[in-house]
Amino acid sequence: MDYPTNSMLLTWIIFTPVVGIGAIFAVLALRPALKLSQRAVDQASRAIGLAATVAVSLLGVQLWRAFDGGSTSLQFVHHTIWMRQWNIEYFVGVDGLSISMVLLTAFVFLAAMIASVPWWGRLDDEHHPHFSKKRVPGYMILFLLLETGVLGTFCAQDFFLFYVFWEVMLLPMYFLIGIWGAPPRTDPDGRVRGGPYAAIKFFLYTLAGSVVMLLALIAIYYNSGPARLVDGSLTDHTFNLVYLTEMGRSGAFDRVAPIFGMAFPKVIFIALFLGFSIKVPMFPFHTWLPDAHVDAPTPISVILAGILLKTGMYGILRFNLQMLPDTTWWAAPGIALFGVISIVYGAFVCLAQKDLKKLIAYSSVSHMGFCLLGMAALTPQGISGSVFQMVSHGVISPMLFLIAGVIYDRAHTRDINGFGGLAGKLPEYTGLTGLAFMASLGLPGLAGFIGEVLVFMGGFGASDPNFRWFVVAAVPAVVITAGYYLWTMQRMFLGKMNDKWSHLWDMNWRERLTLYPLAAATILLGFWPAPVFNLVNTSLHHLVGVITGGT
Amino acid sequence: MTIGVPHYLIVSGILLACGLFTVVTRRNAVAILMGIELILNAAILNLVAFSRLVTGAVGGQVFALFGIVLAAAEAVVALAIVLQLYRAFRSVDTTETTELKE
Amino acid sequence: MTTSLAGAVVFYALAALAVAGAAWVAFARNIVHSAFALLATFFGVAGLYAFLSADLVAVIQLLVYVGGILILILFAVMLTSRISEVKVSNRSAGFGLGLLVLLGTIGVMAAVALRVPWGKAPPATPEPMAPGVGDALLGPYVLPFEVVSVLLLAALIGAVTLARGRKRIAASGTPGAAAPDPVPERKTKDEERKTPDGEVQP
Amino acid sequence: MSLHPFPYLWLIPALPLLGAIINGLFGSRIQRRFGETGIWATAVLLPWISAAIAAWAFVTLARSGPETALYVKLWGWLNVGWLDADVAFTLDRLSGVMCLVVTFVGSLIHVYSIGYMRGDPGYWRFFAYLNLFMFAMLTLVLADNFLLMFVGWEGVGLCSYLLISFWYRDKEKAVAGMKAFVVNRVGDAGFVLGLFLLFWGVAGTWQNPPHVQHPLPDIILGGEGAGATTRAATAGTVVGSEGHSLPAPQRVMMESIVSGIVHGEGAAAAAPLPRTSVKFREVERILRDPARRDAFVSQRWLGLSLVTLACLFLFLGATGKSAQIPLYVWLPDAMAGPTPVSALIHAATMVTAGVYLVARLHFLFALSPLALTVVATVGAATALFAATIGLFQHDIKKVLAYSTVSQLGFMFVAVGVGAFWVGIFHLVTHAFFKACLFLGSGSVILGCHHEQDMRKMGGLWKLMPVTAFTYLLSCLAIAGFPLFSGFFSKDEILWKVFSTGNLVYHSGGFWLYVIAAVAALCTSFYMFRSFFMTFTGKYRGEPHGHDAHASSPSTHDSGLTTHDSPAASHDSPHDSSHSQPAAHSSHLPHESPASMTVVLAILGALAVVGGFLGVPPLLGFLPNWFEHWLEPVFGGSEHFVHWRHYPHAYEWGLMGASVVIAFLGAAVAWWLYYAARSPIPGRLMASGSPLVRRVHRLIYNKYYVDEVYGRVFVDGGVGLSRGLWWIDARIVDGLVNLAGRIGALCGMLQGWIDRVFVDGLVNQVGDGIVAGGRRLRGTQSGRVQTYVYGIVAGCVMFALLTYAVPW
Repeated sequence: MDYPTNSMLLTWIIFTPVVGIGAIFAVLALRPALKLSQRAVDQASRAIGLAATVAVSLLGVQLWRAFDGGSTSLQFVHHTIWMRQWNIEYFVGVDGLSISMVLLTAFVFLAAMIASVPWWGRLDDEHHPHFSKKRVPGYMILFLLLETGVLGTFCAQDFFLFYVFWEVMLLPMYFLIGIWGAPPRTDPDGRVRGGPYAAIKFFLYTLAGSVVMLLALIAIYYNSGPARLVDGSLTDHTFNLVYLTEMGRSGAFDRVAPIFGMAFPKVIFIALFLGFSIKVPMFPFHTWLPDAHVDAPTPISVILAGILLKTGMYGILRFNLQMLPDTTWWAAPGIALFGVISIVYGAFVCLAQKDLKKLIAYSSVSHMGFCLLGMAALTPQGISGSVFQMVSHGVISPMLFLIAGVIYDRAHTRDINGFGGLAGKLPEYTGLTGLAFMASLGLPGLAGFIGEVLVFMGGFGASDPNFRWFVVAAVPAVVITAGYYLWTMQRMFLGKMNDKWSHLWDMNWRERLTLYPLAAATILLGFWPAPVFNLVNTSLHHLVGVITGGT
Repeated sequence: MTIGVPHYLIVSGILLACGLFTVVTRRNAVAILMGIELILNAAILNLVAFSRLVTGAVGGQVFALFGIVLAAAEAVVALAIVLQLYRAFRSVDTTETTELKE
Repeated sequence: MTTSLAGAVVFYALAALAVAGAAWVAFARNIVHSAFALLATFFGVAGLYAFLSADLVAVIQLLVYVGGILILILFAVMLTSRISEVKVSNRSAGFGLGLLVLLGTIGVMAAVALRVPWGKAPPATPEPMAPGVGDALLGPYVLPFEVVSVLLLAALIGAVTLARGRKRIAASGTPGAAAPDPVPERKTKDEERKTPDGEVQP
Repeated sequence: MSLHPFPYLWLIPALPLLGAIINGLFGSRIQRRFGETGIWATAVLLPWISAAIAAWAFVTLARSGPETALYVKLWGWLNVGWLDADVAFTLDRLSGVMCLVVTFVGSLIHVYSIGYMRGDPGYWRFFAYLNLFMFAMLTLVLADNFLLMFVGWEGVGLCSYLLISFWYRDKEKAVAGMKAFVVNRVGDAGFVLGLFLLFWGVAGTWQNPPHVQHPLPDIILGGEGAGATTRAATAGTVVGSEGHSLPAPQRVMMESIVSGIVHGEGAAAAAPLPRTSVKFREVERILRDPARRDAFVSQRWLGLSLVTLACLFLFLGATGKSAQIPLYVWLPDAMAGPTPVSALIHAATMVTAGVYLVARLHFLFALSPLALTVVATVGAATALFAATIGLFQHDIKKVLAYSTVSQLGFMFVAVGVGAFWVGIFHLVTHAFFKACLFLGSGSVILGCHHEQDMRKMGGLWKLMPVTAFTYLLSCLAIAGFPLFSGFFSKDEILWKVFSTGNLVYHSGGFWLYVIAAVAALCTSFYMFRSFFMTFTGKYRGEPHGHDAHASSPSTHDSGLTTHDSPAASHDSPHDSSHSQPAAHSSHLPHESPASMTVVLAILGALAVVGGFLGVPPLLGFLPNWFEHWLEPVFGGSEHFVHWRHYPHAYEWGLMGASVVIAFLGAAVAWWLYYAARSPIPGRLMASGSPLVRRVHRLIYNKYYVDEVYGRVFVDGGVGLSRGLWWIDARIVDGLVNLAGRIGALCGMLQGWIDRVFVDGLVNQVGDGIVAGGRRLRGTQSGRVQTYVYGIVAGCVMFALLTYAVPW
C-alpha cells in the first residue's frame, strides 16, 4: 500500500498540543523551584496553550497549501506498527473526506482558545468568578488534550486508533463541562441541572454510543480477511481502514453469517450509525446537546458545537458510507428521514426557547439534520452540500456561541425575553449578531446558504423518488428558522431600551479577535466557496460514484 | 485336657481388661501406672505363651525380655513425671490437674 | 501335648492368682492395697512363665517387676499421699463405663482366643531355655539388644533430670542459682471445699 | 443569444456595495466628524456612477445586435455536479431596462432622502442600508443564473427588513420588519422549490432518476467525468455578430453555435446542450430544443405537468416578493419604514422583482397555459381586492401601498396573458409615477410634522405648490388620463387582456378585462380622493406648537375599529430632533427643501413623458419603441402565445372606455371630497342601511386578512413549537433521565441482593463452623481418662474397620 506523500506533518499536527501539555506540566513541576506565584503559573499555562493552538493552526495552513485536492488517495501518511500481536498500527492519513475537518478543527480551536483567555479586554467577574480564571493549568491541559483527541479522530486510518482517539476526545469534555461549567442548580421541575449533570449526561450518552461502536469494531476485526502490516508481514485480521474499505466494497462482509437473522453488514451499519448519530446529534438522541451547551463555558460550547458534532458526521462518512457502500444504499432513505425530522423538529423547538444558548443548540440539531439529508441523498450536490454544511456550521455556530458568551459575560443571564433594545447600547455587537443570525438562517451570500441549497438540490435529484418529499418537508423549516432568529433578534435588540441593561459595555478586543475572523470567513465562504470545494469534491464524488455506481 | 494357647490368651485377656479398667477408672496417677503395668504384663505373657506353644522358638522370649526392659524404663520415667506432678500440684488426682484443658 | 492333671492344677492356680491380683488392683479402694495386689499378679505371671518353661523370663520378671517397678510404685504412692491420711481415698471416676470396657475387653479376648485356631508347636523337651535366649540376644537379635540398651540410658537420664527438678535447669543459664522457684502453694480439692471453720463440705 | 464581454458590468452592483461597506463600517465616525454631508457624499455619488455605467452599457447593448447580451464572469461560484452557478452578470435588453430604472430611480430617491432624513441620528445607517439595497436589487436584475438572482432576491428582502424596522425603538416598526422578512421567506421557499423542479425536470431525469449523473452521450464537454466540472469559460471572446432577425429555426441553430463557441467548452459542431443548468440562457436554449422541451413538458408529478408545477412554485416566490394575493400582507405594514424606503423598495424596485422573474422566465411560463392563467387571475384578483381596500384608507401611505399592490396586480395580469413587454412597460411607468406619489406624500408628511392621516391635512395646494403639482401629475398618470404614461401602459394592458387567446377558460379574457376595468376605476377614485383630501380644502391639522405634538388622540369617527391606528404617537427619535426647523417658521406646513422638490419635479416629468416610450401602433404618432426593444427577448415564446384578432374598432372602443373610467373616477372623487365639503366617510358611516356600514367596516379593516393570518399561521406555529418543546423536554429527555433512574434502581437492587443473600451465606458458614468448634471444645476436658477412652475408642474402631467390616 504505497501513498504519494509519506510525511510526519500529520503526526506533528496531532501531537503538538501534547507538547504543550508537557510544557505546562514542566511549569507546574518547576513551580516550587522557581517560586512562581499562582498568577504566574496561570499566565504561563495560558501562554503555552495559546502557543500550542497557534502552532497547530500554522501547521494546518501548511497542510492546506500542500494538500492536493485532485487525488482521492490518502496523503501525508504516517504508518508504523503500534501493537504487533493484535495487528494494530499507528496509521494516520488525510484525504478529501477529512481535510476540511482537520483544518476547521485547527482554526476553531484557536478561536476557542482566544475566547478562554481573559486578556485583551475588561472582564466583569466580581460576584461571578469567570471560568477562565478558575484552575487555569488544569483547563489548559484538558483543552489541549481535547484538541489532540479531535485531530486524531479525524486523521486516524486505523479503526482501533480511531476508537482510542474517539475516547480521548470524550474524557476532557466531561471535566471541562463538569468543573468549569455552570454551578449545579435545581430546575422548577425539581431536577438538579447544571455543569455536573450535563457532563454526566453527555459522557454516558456518548459512551453508550461508543460501546455499540466497539462491538461493531470487534465484529469487523474478526471478520476481516487476510491483510499485510506496514512491514509486509501477513496477518489474518486487520484494523487497517484501507483494507477494510476494499473488503467492504468487494462484499467480503456479505459472506459473514447473519446476526439475529439480519445480514452482517446491515447489523454493523446500524451499530456504527447508532454510535455516530448520537454525536451528530440526530433526532431521538439529541437531548444531551441543549443541556451540555447551556451549562458548558463559552469556549467549550464553541468546540462542542463547532467540531465535536462533526466527528459524528465524519464517522458516518468514513465508516458507514465508505466501508459499507451497498448497505448505505439500503439505509439511505432511513437516514434521510431522520435528517428531515431533525431539521423540522429542531426548527420548531427553537421557536419555543427562552434560553439563548438552548436556542442555538437546537438550531445546531436542525442544521446537522441538513448534513444527514444531504449525505443520504447520494448525489454529488448532496454530499458536497453536506460536507460544506459541516464546514459552514463549523464557522457559524462558534460565532453564535461566542455571541451568547459575550452577552452572558456582561449580563450573566441568557434569557432572551429579559433583554430589549440592546441595539442602541451595543451597536457593534448588534451588527455582528445580525450577521451571525442571517448566516445561520441561510441568507444567500453567506456560508449557511450554500450548504442548504446544495443539500436541497442534491436531495431533489436523488435516485429515490420519495427524497423529493423529504426536501418538500424540509424547505418550510427554513422559514421557521428565519422566524425564530428574527423573533430573537427582535426581542433582544429591537424595541425599547430596557434600562436594567444600561450598564452594558460594547465588545472588547478579545471578543473582536475571535468574532471578526469568523464573520469574515462566513462572508468569504458565502461568496467564494471554491477553496472548500476544491479540497473535498473529488474524493466525495468518487465516493458517491462508488456507492451509486457500485450497485 | 491340655493347657493350650487359648487358656493363656484368656488369662492375658482378663489381665488386660483389669489393667484397662484400672487406667480408665482410677483418679490417682499412680494407680493408672499400675494399670499400665498390668496391661504390659498381659502383653508379655502372650509373647511368652506364643513363643512356647506356637513357635517353639526363643524369638518370643527375647522380645518378652525386651518388653520387660521397656516396661521398667517406662515405669521409671512415668513415676518421675508423677513426682514432678505431685511437686507441682501437691496432688496426683488426675481430675484436678486439668490445666491443659482448653 | 496333654499336660498332666497336676500341671493343669498348677496352671489354674497360678492363673487364678494372677487374675485375682489384677481384679484386686482394679477394684481395691485403697491404693496401697492395690499396690500389694500388683505384687500378687506379678508372682502369678512369673509362675506362668515358669510353667511355660521360659525360666529366664520368669526370673527376670521377678527381678525387674517385683524388685524394681513395684518398689518404685510403692515409693510413688508413699510420696504422693500424705501420711496424715492413712486411708488414701482412691476415688474412681466413671465406674460404670469402666466396667463396660472391662467386660467388653474380656468378651472380645475370650471370643478371639477360643475361636482362632492357633498353630500347634512341636512338643519340645522342657530343657532350660536360657542359653537359647542368650544366643538369640547376641545372635539375630543383637540390634534390638543394642537399641534397648540405648533406650535404658535415655530413660535413666530422663528420670534423673525430671527428679532433679527445676533448680538444675534454671541455674544452668544464670550464675548464682536462685532458690528453686517455690512450687505454687495450691489447695487440693478438699482444702478448697473446707469451710473457714475447717468443715469439708461434700 | 450571443454574449458580448463588457468588463465593467460588475461595477454596477459593486459600487453601491462599496458605498454600503464604507458607510456601514465607518459611517458613525464619518457622521461624527464630517456631519451628514460626509455620509451622503459617498452614498449618493456611487449609485449615480453606477447609473452612468448602466446607461453606457445600455447604449453598447443597443448598438450591438438584437440577439446579444453583455456578459462578465467574476469567478466560478457553485460548480458541483451539473450545477453550474457562477458569479456572473448578464445585461440583456430586459435586464437593461430594469437596470436603468433601478439605478436611475434609485439614485433620485437617494438624492431625495438627503433632505428627508436630515437630523436623524441613524443617518449613516440609513444610507448604508439604502446602498446595500441598491447592490442587492442590481444583483437580482443582472444575475446570470437563478442562484445569484436568489442572492439578490433575499438580499433585497434583508434590506427591506433592515429599512422597515429602521426606527427600531418603536416595537410596531420592528415587528413590521420581521413580518416582511418572514413572509418574503415563505415566498422564497416557493422560489427555491420551483428552481429545483426546473433544474431536475430539465435534466429529464424525473421519471427514472439516474443513479449516477453521467452525461448525455451527445454532450462533448471539456474535462472528465459527469458534467460536474464544467468550468464555464472566462469571459467568452466572441464578436457580437450583427445578427439580423433570421426566421425562427435558423435563429435557434445560429444561437446555439455561437453560444457554444462562447462557452469555449471545446464544443464540436453539434449543439453542446448541457444536461441541465441554472443559467437562464442555458435553460432557455435547452427548452428551445424541441426534443428536450417535449421530454420536459411530458413529465408529470402530483398530477400536474412538471412545467406548470415549476411555474406555480416560482410564481409563489414572485407573489411573496411582489405582494400578490396570498402573501401581500407585509406591504401595508412595510409603510412603517421611512418614506424614501417605501418609494424605492415598496413601489419602484423590489416589489417589481416578481414581475421581472416571470418576464425573465417567459419561455417557461409560455409552455404552460395553465400557469399563465393562474398568474393572470391572481393578478386581476389582487388588483381589484387591493383597490377596494385602498378606497377608504385614511393614512396616505397606506393608500399608496394598496395602490402599489393593485398596480402590481395589473402587471401580473399583463404578463399572465402573455403580453410580457406590456407588463414591463407598465412596471417602468409605474416606477415613475408611484415613486413620485410616494415622495410627494413624504414631503407632505415632512411638512405636516409626521402627520400621515389625510383627515388632518388639506389645503396644502397653496402651502406646498411643487409637491402638490407633481402629486397631481402623478395622479393623472396613474388614473390613466390620456397622453399620460399611465394611460398608455394601463390601456395597453386592458387591450391585451381583452384580446388574449391562451387563457384556459375560453372567454376568460373578457371577464379579466371587466375586473381590471373596475380596478382601474377604483384606482382613479382613491388617487383623486387622496389628492383632494390632502391638497384641497382648508388645513385641518392643528397648528404645531414646538412641543404640542399630537398628544391628543386624533378625533376620528367613533365606532370605527380602525385597525391601523394612525401612527400618531410613535416616539421615533426622528421627530423629536426634527422639530427644530418647524420652530422658526410659521406653524403651518411649508414646502420641502430644494433637494426634494427637484426630485419630485423630475419624476413628475417622467410620469408624464414616460408613456411615449410605448405608443400603441393604433395611435401611431410615435413608433412603439418599447415593444420593439424587448421583442428579441420575448421572441422565443411568441409562437406559444395566441391572440384573438379583433378589428381596430374594438381597440378604439376600449381606449375610449378607459378614458371614461379615468374621468368617472376623478369626478366621483371630486364630488365627494373636493374642498372637504362632505364630512368625508362619516356620511357613508351614518348611511341608513346597516349593510353599507358593515361593508365599509369590512373593507376598512382589510377583510380582517391580517388577523386570520396571525391566528392561523403565527399562533399555530408557536403553539406547535410549544407542543414539540414540551414533548422534547418531557418525553425524549424524560426517557433519558428515566434510563438513568432505572440504572440507579438496578444498582440499589443488586446491592440489596448482594448484602442479603451472598453475604448472608458466607456469614452462615462462618457461624456454623464456630458453633461446631465450641461444641467440640468440650471434649478437651483435661482429664486423662477421657483421653484413654479416646484411645480405646480408636483401637476399637481400628479393629472393627480392619477386621469386622468386609471392605
